Amino acid sequence: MRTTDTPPALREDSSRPPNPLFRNLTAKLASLPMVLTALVVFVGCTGWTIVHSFTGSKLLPKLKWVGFDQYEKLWNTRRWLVSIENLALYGIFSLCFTLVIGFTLAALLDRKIRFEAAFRTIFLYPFALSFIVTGLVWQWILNPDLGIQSVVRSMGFTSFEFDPLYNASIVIYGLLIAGLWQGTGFVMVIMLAGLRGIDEDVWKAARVDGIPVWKTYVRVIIPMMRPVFITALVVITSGIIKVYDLVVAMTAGGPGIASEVPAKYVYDRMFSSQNLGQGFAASTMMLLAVVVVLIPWAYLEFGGKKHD
Amino acid sequence: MTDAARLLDGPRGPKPTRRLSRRNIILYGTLSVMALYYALPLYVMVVTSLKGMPEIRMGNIFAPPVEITFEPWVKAWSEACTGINCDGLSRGFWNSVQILVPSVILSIAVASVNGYALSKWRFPGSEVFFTILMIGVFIPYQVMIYPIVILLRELGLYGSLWGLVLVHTIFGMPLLTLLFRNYFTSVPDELFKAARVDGAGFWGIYFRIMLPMALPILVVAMILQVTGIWNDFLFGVIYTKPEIYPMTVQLNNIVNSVQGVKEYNVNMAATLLTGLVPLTIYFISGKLFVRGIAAGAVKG
Amino acid sequence: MHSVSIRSLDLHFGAVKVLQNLDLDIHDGEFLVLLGSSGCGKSTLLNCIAGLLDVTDGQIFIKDRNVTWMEPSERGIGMVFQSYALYPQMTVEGNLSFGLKNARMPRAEIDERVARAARILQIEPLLKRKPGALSGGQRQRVAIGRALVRDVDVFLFDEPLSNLDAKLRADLRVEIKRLHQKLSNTMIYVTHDQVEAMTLADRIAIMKGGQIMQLATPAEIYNRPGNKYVADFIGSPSMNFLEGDLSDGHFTTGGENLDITGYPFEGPATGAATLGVRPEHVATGHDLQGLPIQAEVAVELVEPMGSDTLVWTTFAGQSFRFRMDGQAEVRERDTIRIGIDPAKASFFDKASELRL
Amino acid sequence: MHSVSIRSLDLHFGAVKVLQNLDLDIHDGEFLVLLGSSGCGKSTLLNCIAGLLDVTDGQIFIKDRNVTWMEPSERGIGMVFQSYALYPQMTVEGNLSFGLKNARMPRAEIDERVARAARILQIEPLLKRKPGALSGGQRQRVAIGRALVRDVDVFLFDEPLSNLDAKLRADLRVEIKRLHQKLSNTMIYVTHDQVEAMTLADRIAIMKGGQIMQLATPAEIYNRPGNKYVADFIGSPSMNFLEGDLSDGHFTTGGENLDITGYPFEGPATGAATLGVRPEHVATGHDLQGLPIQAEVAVELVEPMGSDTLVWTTFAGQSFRFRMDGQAEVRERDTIRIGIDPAKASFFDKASELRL
Amino acid sequence: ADLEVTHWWTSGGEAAAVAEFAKAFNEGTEHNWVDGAIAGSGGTARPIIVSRILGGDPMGATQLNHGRQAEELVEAGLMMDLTEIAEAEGWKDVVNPPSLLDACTLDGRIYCAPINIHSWQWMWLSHKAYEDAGLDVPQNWDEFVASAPQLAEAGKIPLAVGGQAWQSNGAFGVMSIAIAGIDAWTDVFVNKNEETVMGPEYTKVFEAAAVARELSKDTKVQDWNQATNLVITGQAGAQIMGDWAQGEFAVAGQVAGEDYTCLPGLGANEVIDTGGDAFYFPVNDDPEITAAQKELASILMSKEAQVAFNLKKGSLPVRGDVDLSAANDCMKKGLKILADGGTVPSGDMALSRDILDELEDLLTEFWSDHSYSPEDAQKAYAEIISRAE
Ligand SMILES: Nc1ncnc2c1ncn2[C@@H]1O[C@H](COP(=O)(O)OP(=O)(O)OP(=O)(O)O)[C@@H](O)[C@H]1O
Ligand SMILES: Nc1ncnc2c1ncn2[C@@H]1O[C@H](COP(=O)(O)OP(=O)(O)OP(=O)(O)O)[C@@H](O)[C@H]1O
Ligand SMILES: [Mg+2]
Ligand SMILES: [Mg+2]
Repeated sequence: MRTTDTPPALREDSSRPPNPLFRNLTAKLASLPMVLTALVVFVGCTGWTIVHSFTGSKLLPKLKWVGFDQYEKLWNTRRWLVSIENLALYGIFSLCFTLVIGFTLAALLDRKIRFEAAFRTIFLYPFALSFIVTGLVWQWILNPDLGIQSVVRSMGFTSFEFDPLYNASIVIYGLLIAGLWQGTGFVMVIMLAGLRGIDEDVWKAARVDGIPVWKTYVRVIIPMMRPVFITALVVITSGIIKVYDLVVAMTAGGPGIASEVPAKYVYDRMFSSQNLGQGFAASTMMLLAVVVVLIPWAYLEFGGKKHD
Repeated sequence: MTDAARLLDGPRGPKPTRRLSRRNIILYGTLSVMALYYALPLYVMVVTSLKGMPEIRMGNIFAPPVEITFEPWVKAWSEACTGINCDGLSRGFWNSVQILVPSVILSIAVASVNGYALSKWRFPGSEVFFTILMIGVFIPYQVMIYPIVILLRELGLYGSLWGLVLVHTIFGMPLLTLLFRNYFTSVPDELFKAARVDGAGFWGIYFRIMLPMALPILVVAMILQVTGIWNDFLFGVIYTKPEIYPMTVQLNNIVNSVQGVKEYNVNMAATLLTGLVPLTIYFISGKLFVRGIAAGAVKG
Repeated sequence: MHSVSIRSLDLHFGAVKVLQNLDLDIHDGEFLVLLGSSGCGKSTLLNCIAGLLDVTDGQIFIKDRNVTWMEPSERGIGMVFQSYALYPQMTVEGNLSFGLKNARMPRAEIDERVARAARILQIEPLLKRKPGALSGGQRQRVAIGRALVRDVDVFLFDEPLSNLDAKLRADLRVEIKRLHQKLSNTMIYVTHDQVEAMTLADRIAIMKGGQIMQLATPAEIYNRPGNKYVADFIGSPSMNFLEGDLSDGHFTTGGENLDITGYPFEGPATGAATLGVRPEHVATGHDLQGLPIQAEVAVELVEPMGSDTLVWTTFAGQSFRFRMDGQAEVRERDTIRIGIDPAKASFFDKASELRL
Repeated sequence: MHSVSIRSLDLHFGAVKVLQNLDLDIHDGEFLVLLGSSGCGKSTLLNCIAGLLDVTDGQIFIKDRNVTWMEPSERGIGMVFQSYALYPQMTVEGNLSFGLKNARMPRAEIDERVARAARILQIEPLLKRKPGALSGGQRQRVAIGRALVRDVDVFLFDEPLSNLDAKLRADLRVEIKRLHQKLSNTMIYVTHDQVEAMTLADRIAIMKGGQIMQLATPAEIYNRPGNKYVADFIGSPSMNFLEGDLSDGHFTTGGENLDITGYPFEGPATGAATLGVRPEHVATGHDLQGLPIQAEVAVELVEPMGSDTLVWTTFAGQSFRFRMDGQAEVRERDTIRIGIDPAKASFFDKASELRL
Repeated sequence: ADLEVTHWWTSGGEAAAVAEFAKAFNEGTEHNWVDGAIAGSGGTARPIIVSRILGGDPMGATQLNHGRQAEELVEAGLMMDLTEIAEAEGWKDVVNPPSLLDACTLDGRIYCAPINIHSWQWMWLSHKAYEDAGLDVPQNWDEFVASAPQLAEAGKIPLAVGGQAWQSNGAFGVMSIAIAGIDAWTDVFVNKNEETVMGPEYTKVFEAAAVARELSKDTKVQDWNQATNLVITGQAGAQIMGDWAQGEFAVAGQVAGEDYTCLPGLGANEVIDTGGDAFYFPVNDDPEITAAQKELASILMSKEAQVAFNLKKGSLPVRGDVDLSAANDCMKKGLKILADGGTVPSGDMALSRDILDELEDLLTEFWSDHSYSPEDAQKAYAEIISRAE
């Protein structure tokens, strides 16, 4: 089909495509802080850490190679193993409970209730407080001589026992109580925002189908909120991996080493034991774990289809 | 319009609902129980901070104060000791403000430009850098302490306020960039194209078009950053020096240094005083926060 | 027996009165279209019938059962939404059977019903797919299927086509029409697209501001609109209106005095009034013969639309459009002779805007 | 001189080839409509012309200047978007002057140009308002104004009406047409609504899969579609197609042997072919006289559409529709006599689908 | 000049003691003491201190435990050489025991100023608690263990041990010297002989530790001084804690011998270890600061400051030539042991921090986990010692 008046050949023309490097140069320059941060800080520092994990650095980072010694020692250290176990436990519980509580609260708030703003504020405010504060106040509330246990006992239940911070077998739940208190509010807000984004018609369709509310949530709404859950997941996991301040503020790893976590192991080995190499090895292991978890996820999330 | 436009027998009007239906009991019951769990610590903090030490030692922590005293607050603010300095939190307050303001501004500025560039000016590799940032969210920052010390030293920023601002900007970048990127992605491309046809460049579009539209997400970013930076202890103490130690250093000192018995009332007052700024922001802007999160976090 | 009856229905959102004292009877097996501009309360009315909104006052009957207080799932209605509201993570089969499973219907019967609905809607090959992998038209069929399996008396459609592009819309319209002929359930169909309304409806209820302006067959509404709002709303391009005065068989407008013998007045035929003439009822060429109203007008703009051509002119000092055959050769600035048949025109009272 | 010339344009998104070796010349002052179904590359082409997408290969000339690598703002184009893309936080005046300010034009001249554009578009009273406080039509005018103030050679419209409801769409269509007559700039207008294309265009370019299928005037495209795709795409309801065989002045389809004398073949007139007949070109009643093709058909479905009625039947064993006057009284299951004028029909080669 | 001094002395007695230095410095020179206290333990403060030094923006002076901690910083040339002042002021002659100065010495140069002697080897007993229970105050470990059940019956915690890891670790260290004896201890810590750990002396230590663990199980506090406070208030019978606890008794206005009893070496082996704190002076290129640093170093070692500081802190002065007539009972006991030469080097100096922390992890786990048998702990302990360099 003829679509031109003159023969459709390329014309002689001097203008050549510009060098692609300089197209939208401003955008590239403006992204420089991000690029530098990504390369220098996140890649560079991580690389630095990994390199030094193969050294025998003590107080100061030094390139004194020791091969895999640090790793060997790491995996022979009881405290590291306990830390990992704790992190796994805390992580799983924290993840599940944060999601469940966060979602439940959001769902309840989304039921067109009265005083929504008040409830929401109450659930959210702990997020404004630091872990030092969270640790302090919960340490106190959970203190058997002052807090809940003593109050319940003073009401006559003298055999009541609730001292999670002093009982190695349940200390992780003590941490959990405080951690959830601090963090679920934010997840709730994310969930609430997600619920508000759901097409009203889906609810109506489910009502016409006669599906009970709880079932609608479980079978229809939650599966629809995948992106929201992913955002929440990123927020929660990044918090879990870094959980340090809370442990330090509440138990300092105790009783014994019952509430040690990897981040604290890293920190203590680096700064207290003055064995940087060991700390770096531990943090490299943490990073490795993150990457192992993240890469399949990132592949599923971004690799298969290009969105937006 | 009808054959017989009048009411017949049987139910009419709104469906009667009992205020105390089972649904409502469960709904408000659960909410109230949860609210109790969330509110309890704040209550304990407030109540304790208003009691005197003898009363704390005697009574239980949930009992309201018999005799209200503001002594602990005064002490926490201006008398509590750290080492040999006994001027309480007041020392760090202005430092915290001085750290907070530039850190919040710079970190949001950088992250918003990142998000804008990532959503509207994608260039080859931009997603790679973004992915690296996102992995950065998961790196425990203790690991970064020494390398960053060395980095700051090389930049000549170590020990200065600007070094700390830089650190906050770096560590705030991943999450904030994600938020801004998602938000700006939801701004219609057409608007961006229209501005380009109108001859606006990268910065023209950013300042004149994008930023004025980014209010909801700016609020979220601001809240997150204010909270994070205000509550930060580790960076504040490692990358600065005593003249500019933030308030949390004093808080840590008050809370963690025990002079004889633990002065719980002073601790609680100090805690509340420190949390006042972020708390106020949350209480004021809760609604904007939810709206902003909806705009920035959920999509993408 | 009426399929759906609505008595004195009121619905308020807080202070906003969305529906006011609305009465409506819908016959068994009828295809009723609720038509009206955005925000007039169509969806609200539909939701009240479905039980998705609690009415403020009044009664709703379905098959002569008072369902005012019943749950949506008990009312014997099925609903198809604008966005279809399919459950995105379930297969088509899951979407169809979800409601039935929930009602604890035996497995065998569920399968049978799903199979039957799939057969009627011709979506058998899609049963294992998820909604995301369906085209717009297929999705709609699944949404209809969800109502179909539940064997309901009344189908409610809330603008099921308005998200689609023109071509698909035309195709699906026909499908819905065929489906109605096959099933002969009662269908209540909300739209703000008049082509849809005209082609689908047995009767159309035109709504405005929470009230029904006219309830009649499409032909009646097209030819004898009950008031000026309806007249203006129906027809595209819309009716020409000429303001003027009526007196003994004549209509004076913009200096012209028009002979209107032949118009079947129902009430008094004097006073300030508006004459409405559809662009397609304006005659040209041969058809002019014998028409009492004729005039020469200058062509201002020609809009060729393929099968016909729309011509813009000024008549009696007022903007005036008419439709000609698509093959007609008219140019801008031509002069052309037009004629109006009073029998095909409408008069409205100036004040009440009701048909005279 | 050509206003816009495109030479061998390629555009790929990664592996997806959206535009392929596309050539196009647009005359000065022409109103060109790019028409095609969703995803065919219309917006992409427009964005390439505007400079909002970097082409993969090829050249673009505007007013004989090679603009292939120029910034959008330097190309002398103005663009109007589907959602108008007005800057929500600026007043109308701010919206209009934004581009001029960016070009560092003196204040006085900016004011003058804004005033002029506001006058042309009759939006003077709105200058201080923000876009949120404008109606759809007003917004469109502002969006056009934004291009107008910049005194551009070429206006680009990307589906400026598709977000609007039918009524407003019809009004704004006319406004754009009037504006074009007034300004006589080159306008390139993207749509997938054929009514828009037919009414607005001087020429229409029909696109499919990143290529131009036919470039011609609306009448030519309607009456003599270049291939089967175009024939099917244009016209609503769309053309009837009958599959069969051509041989010496006859067309055999579904057992019927049709006499097609009068069809102006351009090429060989034998072999497997498809006959296309528009529903509105099917004759009934008086008009049957003298038509070589005639048949009795049974009415299966009647779609009244106000001004006309669409009748569904089966002809030569294939589904067949035709249009009748809106007043015609037809019922389902009636039998009706229809006729086809070969001169108004189209034949397409079965394999290449090109017009014969 | 302003001289910033970093330390982690923030408890009541500690802060009062530091204030003495600050006073002496502010009054004795035209310089100004800028206090950089970081609460928490060395674990919190140390990264801050090291970062500051590494970052090229060091403080003027900083507390560090001497021993191996600062060795690398010194090697890296980041610490000021104090040899000149030390020689000028004859530190070598006055510091007693001389091992303290050795710890500051690298390749014959002196890099830190030792400021006090801290010994872990003390048990503090509450008179009030024993009176309440109607018992006599025990005079050694065995008596204490014997009295424990009655004490517990009277509602007292027999042995107060705070929750932090270093406290149980320290208590174990004290018990090992007291119970296993100095020779065995030296063989383990100095000679790193793991066989001795498995020997009979250490078996007794672990058994004793298991007992102590049982006696302390009701202590529900974290900080050491909260535990001390339990002793002060008579809620607990005893605490094994270093001499710094004495500062707390002093702040509470209690008098040794009347309100509390102190037993060096658990009353069995009366020795004290000679750990302690020292001040380091990071290299600084500002000559004014360098001058101030030197002045501070000499003030820290001055007789007046030593006396004032150590009286408040409850530790022993590093100079043998000061008059401590104002010292209380316990301090005098300590001084006497010191004068008699009953000292052992501190574990800090004998083992690397890394190994010490591993031991600490082991012991804190043992202490808190009542199902952890002494035999297993002993084996694990031996394993760690075998890896020590
Ligand atoms: N929850 C609500 N609260 C207050 N007003 C409401 C609510 N829902 C609807 N309305 C108002 O009721 C009126 C009717 O709404 P409805 O959705 O029934 O309109 P509609 O005719 O379906 O319009 P559309 O064609 O846009 O769907 C509107 O003016 C709307 O603003
Ligand atoms: N950024 C992109 N990356 C990959 N493919 C794209 C991108 N943008 C558009 N496409 C693809 O290019 C093709 C043409 O898109 P284009 O937007 O030009 O279509 P269109 O004709 O304007 O359709 P519509 O009528 O829906 O606006 C589509 O198939 C689309 O999927
Ligand atoms: Mg609606
Ligand atoms: Mg498009």
